[in-house]
Amino acid sequence: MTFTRETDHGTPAAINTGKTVNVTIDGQSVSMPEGTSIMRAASLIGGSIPKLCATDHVKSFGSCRLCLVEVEGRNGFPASCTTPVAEGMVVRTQTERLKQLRRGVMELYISDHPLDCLTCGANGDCELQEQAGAVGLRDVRYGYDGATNMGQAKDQSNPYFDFDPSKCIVCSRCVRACEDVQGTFALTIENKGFESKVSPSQGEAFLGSECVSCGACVQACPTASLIEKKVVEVGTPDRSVVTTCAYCGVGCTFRAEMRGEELVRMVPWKEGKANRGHSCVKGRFAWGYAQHQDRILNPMIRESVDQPWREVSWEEAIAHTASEFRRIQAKYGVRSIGGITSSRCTNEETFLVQKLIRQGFGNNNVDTCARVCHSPTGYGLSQTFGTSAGTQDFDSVMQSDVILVIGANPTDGHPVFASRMKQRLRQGAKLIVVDPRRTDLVKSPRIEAEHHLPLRPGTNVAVMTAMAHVIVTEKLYDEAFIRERCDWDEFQDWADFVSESSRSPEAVEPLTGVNPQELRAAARLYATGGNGAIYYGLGVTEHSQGSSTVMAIANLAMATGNIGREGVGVNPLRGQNNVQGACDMGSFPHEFSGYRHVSDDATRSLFEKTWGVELSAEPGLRIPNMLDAATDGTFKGLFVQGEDILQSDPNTHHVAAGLAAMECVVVQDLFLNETANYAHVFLPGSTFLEKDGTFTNAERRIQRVRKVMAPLNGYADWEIVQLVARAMGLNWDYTHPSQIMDEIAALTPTFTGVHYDRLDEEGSLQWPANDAAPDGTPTMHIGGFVRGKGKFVVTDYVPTDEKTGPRFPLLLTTGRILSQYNVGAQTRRTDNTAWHPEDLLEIHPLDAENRGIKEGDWVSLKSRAGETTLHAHITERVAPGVVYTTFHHPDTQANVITTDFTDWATNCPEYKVTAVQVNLSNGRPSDWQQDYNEQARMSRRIETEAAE
Amino acid sequence: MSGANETNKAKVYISRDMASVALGADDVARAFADAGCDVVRTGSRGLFNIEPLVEVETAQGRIGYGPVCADDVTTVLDGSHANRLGKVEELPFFASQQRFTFALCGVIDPVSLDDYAANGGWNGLMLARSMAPQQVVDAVKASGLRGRGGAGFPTGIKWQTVHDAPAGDKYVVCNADEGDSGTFADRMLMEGDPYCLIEGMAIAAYAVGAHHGYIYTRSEYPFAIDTMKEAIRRSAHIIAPFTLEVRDGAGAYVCGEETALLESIEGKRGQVRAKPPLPALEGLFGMPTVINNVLSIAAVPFILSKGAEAYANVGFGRSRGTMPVQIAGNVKNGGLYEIGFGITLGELVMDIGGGTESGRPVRAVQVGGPLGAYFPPEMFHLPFDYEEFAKAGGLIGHAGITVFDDTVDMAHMARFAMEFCAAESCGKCTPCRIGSTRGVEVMDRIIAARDEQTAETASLGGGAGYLAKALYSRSPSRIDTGIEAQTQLLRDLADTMKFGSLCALGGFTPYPVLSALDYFPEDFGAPGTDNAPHKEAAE
Amino acid sequence: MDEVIEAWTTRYGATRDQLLPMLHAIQEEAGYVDDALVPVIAKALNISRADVHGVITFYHDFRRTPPGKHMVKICRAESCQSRGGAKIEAAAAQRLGVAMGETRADGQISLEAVYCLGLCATGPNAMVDGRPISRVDEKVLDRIAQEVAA
Amino acid sequence: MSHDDSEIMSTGDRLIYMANQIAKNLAARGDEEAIGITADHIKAYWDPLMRSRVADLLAQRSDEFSPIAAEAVRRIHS
Repeated sequence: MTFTRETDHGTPAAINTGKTVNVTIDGQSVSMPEGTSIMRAASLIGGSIPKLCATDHVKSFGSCRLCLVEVEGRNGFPASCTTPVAEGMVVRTQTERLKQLRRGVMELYISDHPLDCLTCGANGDCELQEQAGAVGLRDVRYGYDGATNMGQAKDQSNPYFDFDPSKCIVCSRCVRACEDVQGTFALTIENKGFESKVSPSQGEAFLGSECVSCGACVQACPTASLIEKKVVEVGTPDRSVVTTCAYCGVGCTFRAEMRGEELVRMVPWKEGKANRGHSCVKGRFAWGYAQHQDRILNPMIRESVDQPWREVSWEEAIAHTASEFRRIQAKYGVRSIGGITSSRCTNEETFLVQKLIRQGFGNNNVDTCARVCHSPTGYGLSQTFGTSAGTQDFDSVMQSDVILVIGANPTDGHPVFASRMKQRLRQGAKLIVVDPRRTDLVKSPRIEAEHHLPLRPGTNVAVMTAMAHVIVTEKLYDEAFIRERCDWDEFQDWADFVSESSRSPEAVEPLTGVNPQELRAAARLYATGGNGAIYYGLGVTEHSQGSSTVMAIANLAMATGNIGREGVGVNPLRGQNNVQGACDMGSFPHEFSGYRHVSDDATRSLFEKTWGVELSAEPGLRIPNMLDAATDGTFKGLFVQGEDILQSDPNTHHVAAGLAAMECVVVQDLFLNETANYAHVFLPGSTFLEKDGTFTNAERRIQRVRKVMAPLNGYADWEIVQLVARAMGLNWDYTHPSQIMDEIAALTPTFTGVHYDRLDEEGSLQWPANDAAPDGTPTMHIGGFVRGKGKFVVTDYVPTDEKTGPRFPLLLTTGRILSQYNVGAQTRRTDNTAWHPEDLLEIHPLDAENRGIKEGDWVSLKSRAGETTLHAHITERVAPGVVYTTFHHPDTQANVITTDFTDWATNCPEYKVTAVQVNLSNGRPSDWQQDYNEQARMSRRIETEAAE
Repeated sequence: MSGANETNKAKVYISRDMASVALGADDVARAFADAGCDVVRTGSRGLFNIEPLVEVETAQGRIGYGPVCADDVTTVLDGSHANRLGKVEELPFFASQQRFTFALCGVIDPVSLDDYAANGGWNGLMLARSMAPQQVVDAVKASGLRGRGGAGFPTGIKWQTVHDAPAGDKYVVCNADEGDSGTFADRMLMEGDPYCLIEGMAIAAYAVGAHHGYIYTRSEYPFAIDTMKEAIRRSAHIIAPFTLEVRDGAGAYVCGEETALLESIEGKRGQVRAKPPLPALEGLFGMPTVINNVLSIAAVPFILSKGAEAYANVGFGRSRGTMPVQIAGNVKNGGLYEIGFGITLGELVMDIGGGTESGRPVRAVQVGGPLGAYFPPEMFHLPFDYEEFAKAGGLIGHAGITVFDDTVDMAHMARFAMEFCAAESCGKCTPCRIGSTRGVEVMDRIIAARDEQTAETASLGGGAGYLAKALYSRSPSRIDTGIEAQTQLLRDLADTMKFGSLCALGGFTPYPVLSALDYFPEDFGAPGTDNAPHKEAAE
Repeated sequence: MDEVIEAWTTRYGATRDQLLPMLHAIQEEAGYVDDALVPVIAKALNISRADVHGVITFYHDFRRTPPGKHMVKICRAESCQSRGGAKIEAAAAQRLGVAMGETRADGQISLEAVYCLGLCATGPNAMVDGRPISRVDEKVLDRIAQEVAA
Repeated sequence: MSHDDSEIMSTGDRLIYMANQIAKNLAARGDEEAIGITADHIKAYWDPLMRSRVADLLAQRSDEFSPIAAEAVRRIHS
């Protein structure tokens, strides 16, 4: 329940039919869109009809009967929530007769409701309390000795909210929220009549049910029946600030509701254009890490990594950092140091880090964690369409007829967008899933994929090219679109290439393991099923042919004309909250912000003029190259902001060896992460709650992050980068992130119209936002491609060098789970561990049986790169010969297994294909794990020295 | 008396209707079969005090004997049985009826296609299929047929709406949930003349362009379910390409409400849907759906084969055609009496029904099932007509009449009305979910006060101590459990339920409660109030 | 029981509207629907456990516990009340040694109220193991008691 | 570190492997075009040190380069 609620109009806006009707409400005549409920119409003109079961968050239900009105010419008292306005209708909403009926209904409600308002968690924030006052209930003549639903046990199983059936008025808003908004169907009403009761799954505790703890039901509940534990603990909030979530790339906007400086709860913001008032467990509840005692609040330095940390003042730490970097450059050359930007910090902070490196360090050795997730998207889409970002906005899925999801598990990785997609699927859109695993989207309550292509990991290009083969050979392509929007000759070459018999579904079946008929049917459906939209994730990019798959996807979209309007497009589901922003801001070593190559003289001179320094025209080092150079002794200094490459990057040995070879590693983060084990300077960072800035989500939507509390560590991250820059002699004097965004706008053609006042006014803007598109660009490539003509790129299947064999017979692929996030640094420090306390190895019953493995056994997981141990989970979600795990927990070190093979164009690591062997183990951590844990323990010691 | 001689096999007709079986018809049938007779099992004729009935085929036609028991075989076959009735259709109870819908019920073997065809069966369907669908709709409109389930909505208009909806998946649904006490016409028809209902469904489907139909039958009617399934199986080729299936109810009275019924077919909890949208536009699986009661659909074959005027000529005011009235409860001649609208309540109860079976005077009559009003004999002048009953503060409903003699306690019947609503409420809307339970409690207090028992109400937290004062406005002692206060509370609750409820279950429960209170105030301990009937118009 | 569900969906399809017919079939076979079957049913029809549980608990007919060996139903509706139904209901409970709506401790008999069997001119009525019995009086109750004792 | 080091590529090995991998993935576009695109790719994305290093490697270990990769590296430094 939110306190200063945004006005709740009671029913969602009607579907726009363009027609309006004239209606008179309480003497005021007004014209309303056709289909609008009387309740919403009255609310829109400032009236207020009592309501309890209606909220504009879900469809109207008509059960509480408080909102009855009188309509001239109709007998009886229709419910205003379920009665649409009609031409010439005359409505009265406040007659004596209605007041009498409403009091009658309220008297019944309160005859079965506890009367402990003064000590209730929702006191002052409860719609039942409010409506009882509004209708003027003064007496409950039914007494309190009759049948009652009071006195039932409270369910406190969920770590974030309580469920008290005694305070439930059975309005079913929670059931409808779980059904319409989230699409999990975990709730129902049990029994009937007076005994009706809200029931998770089979009348069990919330935690044990299918509930994914998205909080939509808590938000929908009008009473204290479903209420956040924190509200019960500290009382109702007194102010709210709209900000953007710092977890995944969906970019949900929330109202951070505060009591003074204390965050009470995060409630999804209805006006949020990415999440439309919905949330998931992470954004909604898992923000406790911000105040977790693991937060490092004081800067620390040390001469060498085997010494304990020494706490020092900010001045000393900053000065030490600057002098070390200068010393290293003097000794080993200008290119001997570099930096890594964070995909979790703001656009402004990322821009400053790459500015520090280019202006301060004087080289282009800057990279970002996008390297290890969607760098192939950047390369592939810029080659084919001319821009490195998704083509649609999230709303577009509601216009899709066919949805193809390849290499993505949205219900875990992008849950709020997955709910929108499931809404559309329930409306009848058809789904194709291309994934080695039977993800939830393949089949889960009320939705089922039309086609599931369970391909062998690493054969994406073969499957996509085979689909292209079907589309071309069966003439299902959109010739008019191709001739108008692409180069016909290039298409011909591509068409000839894909038509070759060796690329038919039948020919590639031995490689992919995908049934040819299913593949043909899927291709036909995508080509001819109406608006076709492709959504893909790391399952496409994290391969040795990641870039080729992205281009193959783009080819399919162009061939079938599925580009440049609502409901279609090629949509990368980018992992982190600001990975899109990090790429936009020029975090890659070869380009400035806005994807302009460093060798582009015009662009470079613009930056040189603005920054007053000569800039290098040569691309810098990527992360893997930095680590190589470090082990070769030519790369000695690294500045890492908000990244944990030791845990998130592949081939942990290689990363550790590189870091160990450096002379000054500076880590700026919230906690002592794994990379900090090899750091010499630790600069404590700030959370998204403690600073202003912007994030850019997966649909290119730039949204404001607003400071709700003072940073525990004293500085916002951008201030820290400015301190380092000043210490290195740069004349930065930003006083507010809006100035940084103004500089970005001045330097970046796609951002010229992006300024904080516009963002506050519009709520958010999707770049490009400039003179050509003042209000931003929801859908790209309308009428023409950014590069002019869409480019068909021939993509040949080249099998990965990572081969299974007798030593390593199984294929490991990795991924993500709903309750944990990326390396788990944040979510492991919240109550989300209730759902996923440890990484598990999913293994097919057949493979488990052959190895004598039972559910929950300790197993060893070994590849040619390394070994680790974790518990096994036997499931048919994975195919025989394929095993799966997540990389959220450092103690399993999943990335010690992943190898050093990467995407041919961008060095994006091949996380998704690793040849492994799995054996029963006694649970003793592998040698590597033991050495690692020992080193980590030693390196985390902190000598607390009285700060001078 | 020319009884059948012993040598050639005697042909006898014995009912297999659930009511007949409950009275022992199976044992009688077995006895006649053991005696070598050719036993034909039919539906029930519909007069239950002559069952088990045996009709013997003779040169002069079928001679009926009833009630008969298993060891009366010989006296029946030789014609000497004391309960010889002669031709059953000539008995006054049957002769005065106008059996348009129930013409073949009790006459033919229910699942014999030959019997049905021989008696004009399928003519309505053949005729309909020879006309344009719109013409079929027009015929139903011209007949003046109105919903026999209780709402009385003109059937033709409902069909027109579905007919006009864009082509695509459309459905015809038959509401055979018949949960009202005192009603059994749907059951009798499904068990006695299933092809009539099937033919009606096929005509409806043709008229509106539906491909598939459902018959939703309550689980308390196992005989009707089995007979309908067998009849559908046998007649599938006749009604093709239209296909039909039976869906069993599961013990929820509220699924007699059309939208709860649709939710139930869709595999969901039988919760009532808000309207709009109307089922005719967005019904089963969200598609345009015709949903009508058994009797409404079963009247259609007659309308097509005999002509709309023949149907419309009978009736009273805006209620055209016949209504199969069900006379039940404490009544001598209980059974099914199909007659044109307009006959008075008194004629039905006293002349045709013959007054009470107990011999005691009739004190009250409930018309329209558990949600219908109670009428005293003073109201026996009421003609059987939708509008007339509505004006009198009652309703015809599914035309079930339940007769009570003077031993009835109307306060207990009012309490039962609330108890029934509480037991069957779907729980969705507040007035019904909470109101029905509170209604029982209020009636308990009134009955207790009436019987001078001191109604001790549990006080909250005991006695007049600190807590009772602290609760002040809500302390139990403030609640007046006297008869005037509780009766006023009952009226207020009835008002909230009647005008606040989402559907007729909560909405009509006040009819029996207030009619009992108004016509029989003495049972409610009211100090000599006049018993003017409650005048407010029904919704 | 999983085979019954499997056979059902292969024969009638796995759409959600098959839930009630399937529950009737399961109850026909086992006498009740065990909670452990709910996940199997949900998976077969691709709906959630809550969907199935909500339906089972809504409809009076579906039982979650085994029924008595014999099922005796007594009609409680108005027509039967007008013909002495209330007295017969009390007598039956006393004669069969089980409270209305309960199953006797030894599992022999379940006694339930039913609101109308459609035999409204010949009450009081009862249904014993699916067989309708009209004009129930003390003598008939004795006969029923003997029958359900076996 | 307690595992055999032979499994990881040295920097030199990795540069050769990367060059060959780029060439292999562009081969389908025809030799001439593949050589051109591979060269442009290395110029656009490899820092100067890596570019000079790969040229030296071509000189010492030319047999480990695929024909397209070898020609592309030669073209960068011509």
